[in-house]
Amino acid sequence: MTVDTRVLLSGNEAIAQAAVEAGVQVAAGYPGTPSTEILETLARHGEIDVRWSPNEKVALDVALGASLGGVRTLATMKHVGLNVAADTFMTAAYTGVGAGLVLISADDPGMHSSQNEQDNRFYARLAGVPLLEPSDSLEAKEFTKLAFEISEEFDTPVLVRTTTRISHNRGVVTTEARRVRETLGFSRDPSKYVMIPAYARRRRPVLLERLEELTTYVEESPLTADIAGDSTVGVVTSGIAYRYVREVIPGARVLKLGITHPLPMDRIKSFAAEVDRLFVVEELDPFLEDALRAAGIDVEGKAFFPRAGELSPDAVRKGFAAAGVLEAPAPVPEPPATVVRPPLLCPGCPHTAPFLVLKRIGAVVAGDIGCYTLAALEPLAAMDTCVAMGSSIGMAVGLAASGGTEKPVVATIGDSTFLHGGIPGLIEAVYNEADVTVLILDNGTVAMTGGQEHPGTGVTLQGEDTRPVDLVALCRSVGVDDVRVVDPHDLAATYREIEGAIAHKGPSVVITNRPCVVAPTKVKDHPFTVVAEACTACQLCMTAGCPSIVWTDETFEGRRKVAIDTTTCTGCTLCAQLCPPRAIVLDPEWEAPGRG
Amino acid sequence: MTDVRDYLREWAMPHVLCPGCAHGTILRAFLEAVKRLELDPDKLAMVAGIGCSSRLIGYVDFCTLHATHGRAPAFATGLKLARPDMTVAVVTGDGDGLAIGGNHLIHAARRNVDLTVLLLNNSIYGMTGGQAAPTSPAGSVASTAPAGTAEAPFDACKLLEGAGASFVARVMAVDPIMSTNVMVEALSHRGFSFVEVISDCPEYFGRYNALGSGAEMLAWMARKEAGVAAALANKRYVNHVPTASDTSGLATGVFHREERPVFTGLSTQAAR
Amino acid sequence: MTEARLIQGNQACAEGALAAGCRFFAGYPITPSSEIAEHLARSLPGAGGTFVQMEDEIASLGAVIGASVGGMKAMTATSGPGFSLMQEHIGYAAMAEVPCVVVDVMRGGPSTGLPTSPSQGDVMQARWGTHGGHPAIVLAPASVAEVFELTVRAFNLAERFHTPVTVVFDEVIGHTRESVVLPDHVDIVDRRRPDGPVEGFLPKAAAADDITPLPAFGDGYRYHLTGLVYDERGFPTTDPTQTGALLERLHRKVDAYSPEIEDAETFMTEDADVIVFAYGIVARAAREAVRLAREEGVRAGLFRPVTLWPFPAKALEAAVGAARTVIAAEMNHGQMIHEVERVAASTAEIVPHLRVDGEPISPAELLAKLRERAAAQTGGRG
Amino acid sequence: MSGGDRTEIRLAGAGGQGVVTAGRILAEAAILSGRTSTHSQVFGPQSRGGASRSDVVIADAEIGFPLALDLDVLVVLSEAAYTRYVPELGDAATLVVDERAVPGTGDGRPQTHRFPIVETAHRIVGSPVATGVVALGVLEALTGLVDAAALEKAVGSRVPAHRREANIQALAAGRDLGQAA
Amino acid sequence: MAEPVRSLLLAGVGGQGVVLASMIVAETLLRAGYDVKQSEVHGMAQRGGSVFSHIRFGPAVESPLVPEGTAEVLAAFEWAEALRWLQYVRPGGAVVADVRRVVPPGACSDRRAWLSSYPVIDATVLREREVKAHLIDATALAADLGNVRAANSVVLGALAAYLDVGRDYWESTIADLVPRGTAEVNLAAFRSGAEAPAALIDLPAPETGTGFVPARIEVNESWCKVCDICSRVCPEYCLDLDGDTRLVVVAPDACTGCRLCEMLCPDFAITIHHEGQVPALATTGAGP
Repeated sequence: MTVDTRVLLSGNEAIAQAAVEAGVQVAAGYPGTPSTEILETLARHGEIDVRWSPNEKVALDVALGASLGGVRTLATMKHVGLNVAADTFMTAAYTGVGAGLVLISADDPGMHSSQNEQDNRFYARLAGVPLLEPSDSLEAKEFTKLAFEISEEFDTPVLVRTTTRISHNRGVVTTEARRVRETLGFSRDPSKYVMIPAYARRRRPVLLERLEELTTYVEESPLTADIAGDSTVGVVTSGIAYRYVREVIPGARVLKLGITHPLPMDRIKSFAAEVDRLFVVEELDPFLEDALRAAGIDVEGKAFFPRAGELSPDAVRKGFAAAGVLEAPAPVPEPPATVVRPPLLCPGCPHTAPFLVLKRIGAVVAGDIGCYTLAALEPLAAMDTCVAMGSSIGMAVGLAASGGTEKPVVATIGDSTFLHGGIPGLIEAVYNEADVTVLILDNGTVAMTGGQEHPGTGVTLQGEDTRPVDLVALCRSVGVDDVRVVDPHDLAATYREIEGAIAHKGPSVVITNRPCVVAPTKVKDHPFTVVAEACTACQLCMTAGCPSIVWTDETFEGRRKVAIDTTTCTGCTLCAQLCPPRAIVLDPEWEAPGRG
Repeated sequence: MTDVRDYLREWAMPHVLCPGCAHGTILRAFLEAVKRLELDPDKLAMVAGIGCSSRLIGYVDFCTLHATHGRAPAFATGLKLARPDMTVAVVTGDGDGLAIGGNHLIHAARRNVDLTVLLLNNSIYGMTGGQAAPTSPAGSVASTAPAGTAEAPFDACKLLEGAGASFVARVMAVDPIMSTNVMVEALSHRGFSFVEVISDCPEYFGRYNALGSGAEMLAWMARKEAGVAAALANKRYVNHVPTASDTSGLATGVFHREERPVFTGLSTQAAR
Repeated sequence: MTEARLIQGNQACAEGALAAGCRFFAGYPITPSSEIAEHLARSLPGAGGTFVQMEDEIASLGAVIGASVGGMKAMTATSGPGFSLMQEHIGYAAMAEVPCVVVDVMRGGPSTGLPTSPSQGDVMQARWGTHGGHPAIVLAPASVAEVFELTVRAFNLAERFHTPVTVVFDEVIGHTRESVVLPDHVDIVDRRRPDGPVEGFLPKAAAADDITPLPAFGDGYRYHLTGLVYDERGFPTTDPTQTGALLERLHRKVDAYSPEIEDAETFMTEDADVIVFAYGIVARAAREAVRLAREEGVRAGLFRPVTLWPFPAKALEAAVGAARTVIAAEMNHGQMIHEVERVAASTAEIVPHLRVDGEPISPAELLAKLRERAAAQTGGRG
Repeated sequence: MSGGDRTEIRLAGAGGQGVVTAGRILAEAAILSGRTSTHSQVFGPQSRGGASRSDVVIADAEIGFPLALDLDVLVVLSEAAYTRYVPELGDAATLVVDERAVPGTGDGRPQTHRFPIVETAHRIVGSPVATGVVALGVLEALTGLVDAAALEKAVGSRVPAHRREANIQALAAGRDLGQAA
Repeated sequence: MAEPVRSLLLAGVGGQGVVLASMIVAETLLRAGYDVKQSEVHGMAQRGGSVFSHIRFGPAVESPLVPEGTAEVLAAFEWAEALRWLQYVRPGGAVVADVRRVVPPGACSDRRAWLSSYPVIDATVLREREVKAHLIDATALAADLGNVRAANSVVLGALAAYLDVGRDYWESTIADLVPRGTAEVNLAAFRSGAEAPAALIDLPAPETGTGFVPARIEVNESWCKVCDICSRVCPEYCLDLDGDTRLVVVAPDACTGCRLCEMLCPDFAITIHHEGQVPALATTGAGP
């Protein structure tokens, strides 16, 4: 094994590598942490048709279509994305595939970047499709490649479930060459692919038979591994939990499940018989534990290991200690007091001003999924709800319909989120004549996930120019009469337009249109600085919550003056617009890069 | 004197100006300057012409001379020459000071009479109901310019500097602290000091030009500050979504200051 | 008494102002009044006064008002077009009760007219030039010596009644040099200042004689002065009662004192059949004509109003007496003649003798007129 | 209308000849002589290079009407002035004309005197500015309206100090011209 | 037992480049022949939040996560982050920290006491923990080299001093992974960090407790014209309109006495009463 083929890859990169090696020809998805880098990595390959779709359902539709067309296909999304795609997913289990179709669900235990920590293993059981759970980057690659084989062998979509710790871990992976099989072509078969009730009824038994076959397969699969050890303690586990178990209790005997649906229940039963105490260690819900119990296996699990949040070696150690298997770990001293550091809107973020305005107006704000959700936190604290992609508008309509508030009701939604799931909500607002205002915060990218293109940006995932969706025309076309466009760095104009739109009876739309300061281009304009002598420490600038503005040790009338970190200030002007004594000015010492 | 309200003729309050009109804010900034300089109210005269701005002097407990339209600089010149021991401040508006009274203003500046002139620029005639003023931006709507004025506006500060004012500054009502600081300097300056104060008129200019309430117009004012406006003009918008953003800016601060013989009415010949 | 000097009318005006205590002049050059400014520009600084040449006549009277508010006796001088520009401020001074003197050296008009030729076209403007209406005090000297005398009086009246006072004379009086002997001493009147406490001072509180005290700015009394209708605090009001009371008082303030203010000269009117009504330079010609007519046996007389406003109606009525004809001679298209008609038309025939060609009315033409009217009367009797 | 003790004199010429100043000097000299006088002049554009005129009325007592009405003496120092004023001059009046400025006039008026006034002024001060003063010398010699000492004193007080000497010379030269007549 | 798995922790603030730094460390270790697992979290945490990266290396690594009390070295690119992850360092381990302060806005939110919740830079906190405290002013060193963004490489240089991995591996990795055109400055920064003496930097504690004077808002309703200016500008959202008819002090206790409302009120209708002696208004200049 040469150094050249041993590379350090994240789980996501490893899945992309698997797709390359497996000869995938079409891949589709929607950005969502922690899944995003799979398609981004794959897109760099160049020969593969990789695309962002407007949402996960469309992505899976594309993938299924491509699969039926005869090429291996990958669909990627985060866990909640599968909720969107679930409609297609459930029925794809009936139709089966053409060439191999693998769906990656990147789950987010611990909710590092998500609104829930749903355990998507249940989707496999619900749909009746096989579920693979890699435990590190190497397995992510190997399992994904195998998933294509399983998909084709059993004529089923395959769900590969990763978690944040798999997706964003780097580990050593050995790479191999890409092998592309000739396309199978599309074989017309309405009874298989047209799921009218008559045909679907026929496919349901097929699905059940397939599961039976899969169960047999799983019993024999190398992905089910019995790791030798001291049989006083036996552990059934999968995914990242397996690594923690090996780390914490290396001497134990372990049944490592690479495929967790369907389960190799015979293997599990015999394993259980051979150990003194049987534990299931799994992240989130007792998916395995319940299945084992249902099969009549006496097993210990969630009694000792947390059901909420991410597992960790420490958590696993504590669980085994609580079970009396390990000694309690020595207490680690508490860390010294430090400052809390919640995520923030970036310096110069174009979302700041609209939320400053909404807070001043005192609107009831139905938020959505994206960076702007951070506006729910202090100091902006200007968001009242945030549930799911595209939910803001419908929820705003509902809030308005309830009569439960006399305040103006505003929905805030990002450009990509709007195109993902917001348009039907807007149509609802028009159709049912809701007096709501929709702020489309157009920053020209999918910012939260790192700056991806989307149907509104005019660029594809592979960097080609394409026709962008015209948001103004779109809103007008569905029947919104009052559509405004405003520069969100122009605080006064933003206030005026939002107030004007709120005053409009019926649905109105305000589109704010500054690009994200981080992606795709890092914005760094002439920074502002504080003339300390002029600062009266009123703190009005601090209300914007800009990370570049901090207190200094200088005071005025007992209040702290402020300073601007010119290295991080992007020069957005917002604080300068707020500052009453004009103490915030363009930094006279700054030199534009490249101007010497 | 702990509170600037002590300078007010409290029995005359509240003043007649409309809600959100920043003229009162400017008056307050001026009174802060008076307070900081500890000027003797008995020796402080305020002279004003006609218009909303000029009404302000009725509410301050100094010697206040409410003159005719545009002529306050002339009245003030006479008063100052007659009472060199007094501090004489003129409050005028953009119409009062730059249209009907433009001639008096520039000549007072040229003479370098020791006056402080506050020109409250709200871009319109407020008192008479929203007619176009010499400061109305080209294209702005007024009752006498229903389709937008076709005229170019004055830059009062450039005009006054050209006329020979020995102290020229511009501040904005939205910046009361800077306004006070500049007014302190203007009042301390020996000679003709001119301070243009950008104010608002929500009732007419704001309403006709869809600029919102007084509060919104103050925000708009802050955004017009030159550094901010220039920075905003420099930036790009999201591809494919057009925005017509007003990128014109307005510089603030002290633009010009010089020491120059102050006109006292005594001819140089006689002085010799 | 000093020695006789050859002095121009305009210079006499300036010297009269200085003698009256005027220490502030603001003006704008205009023929034929400019020598007043020129003279004061030379002499005021030495007298501790202030001269300023303003940007226009509006500003000039504005500055004069400002200076007067500051406590100085102040004046301006101008001519027809400039006088028109000053009307707004004359009204302001009347409303705000600011003492000041305006000298109008009349020239031919209308408009820019005849700058270097005499006229008497502004006498009605001096009364009615401002909008809205207020009483006016207007003096009309007829000689260089009288320019001095009436300028002094103008200041005294202004300071006595806290009101603007206008002195009108024509180009001939303004520019002609005459040998005059100016008095060493003149009586001076100063404005009434308050003597009560500063606290609670009501600048426009009712005064028994209708003349409210007028403190100078900077003297410790802080108050508001405005051209708007005001209440007793000097603060703007629209209350009808207070509005009416104020305007009534402003009128009463002059009307009630008109016997004290009015002045007229009569010459040989006691037994006159024909009386010439004239003022200013025309009165000089008329006096000559009357003298010559008397030499010819014509019973002629002269009535000369010295105060054009308030108009000395009673004196005119008395002077006309039994006269059957009054020749109203004016260098305009007939202005004061309306006053003459108002007073005397019921007892005498009012005959205009008007000239608007820029030439002064001469003694000869008035003599001819007297002869003609006398003959007509005789004929009528016969 | 020159009755009694009243004498009316008009000096008329071109701008720059010192006509107005000469009139004032004459009027002031009359006062210095114990008489009364008035002086009037034409102002405005006429005083700048065109025709210029200065009227003096001299009397023993108060002067009723201050303007000249019926001239007793007319001094003409330019052709334009001649054309303008001579036609309305009464036969009894004395006319003094400059012989160079008014060439070839021989209308046979009585009381007409011709002198080289302009030329004399040129000779003495090198410019026409003293023409009026020369004319005053002529008048004094010719009419005796004011006495010589008063005239000399008036000249001295009216002209600038540095030109006093030249003007006194001009006055004397005029007087010589007049006496020679 | 075989050679144990070793642990490192890198910590910093979103946007500081923690991920790139940890990729450099992991890649270096890979090139040096180790099995490596490195773990970090993307997404929201990067938006100015706390970012950390676990690196584990050895002959064969199972868990990518570092158990508490086991890290050999904690490399922190920011002071407060060094404290946050201190419990992961094993006794006798090392803390390499840039003394740079990235103060989050939330640390400046106590506007009643005007106390910043940002921890004082004080090396004794580390000494008490039985760890080797290695504080460096990496930002200053990088600035001296001409690019403050190379500060991370300075920290990596200091980190490298605690690991027995050849300098060549480090430098080739840095050259390969840093943004194009910055290899030279980053290598210089790395060397500067490696060679800088492991001195403790004690910085003076910032002034705290600035003498806040409570303030009270008084509204003169008979003068107030309900124009909304004050409520639009109040940094503490103390004021609000009751409909369009009345100004209400909705959060009287939040008032810091900044007087913006009083100064901007065109109607002289607001008075701020400082319940105590307030320093006189500074007579500052008119700005630039």
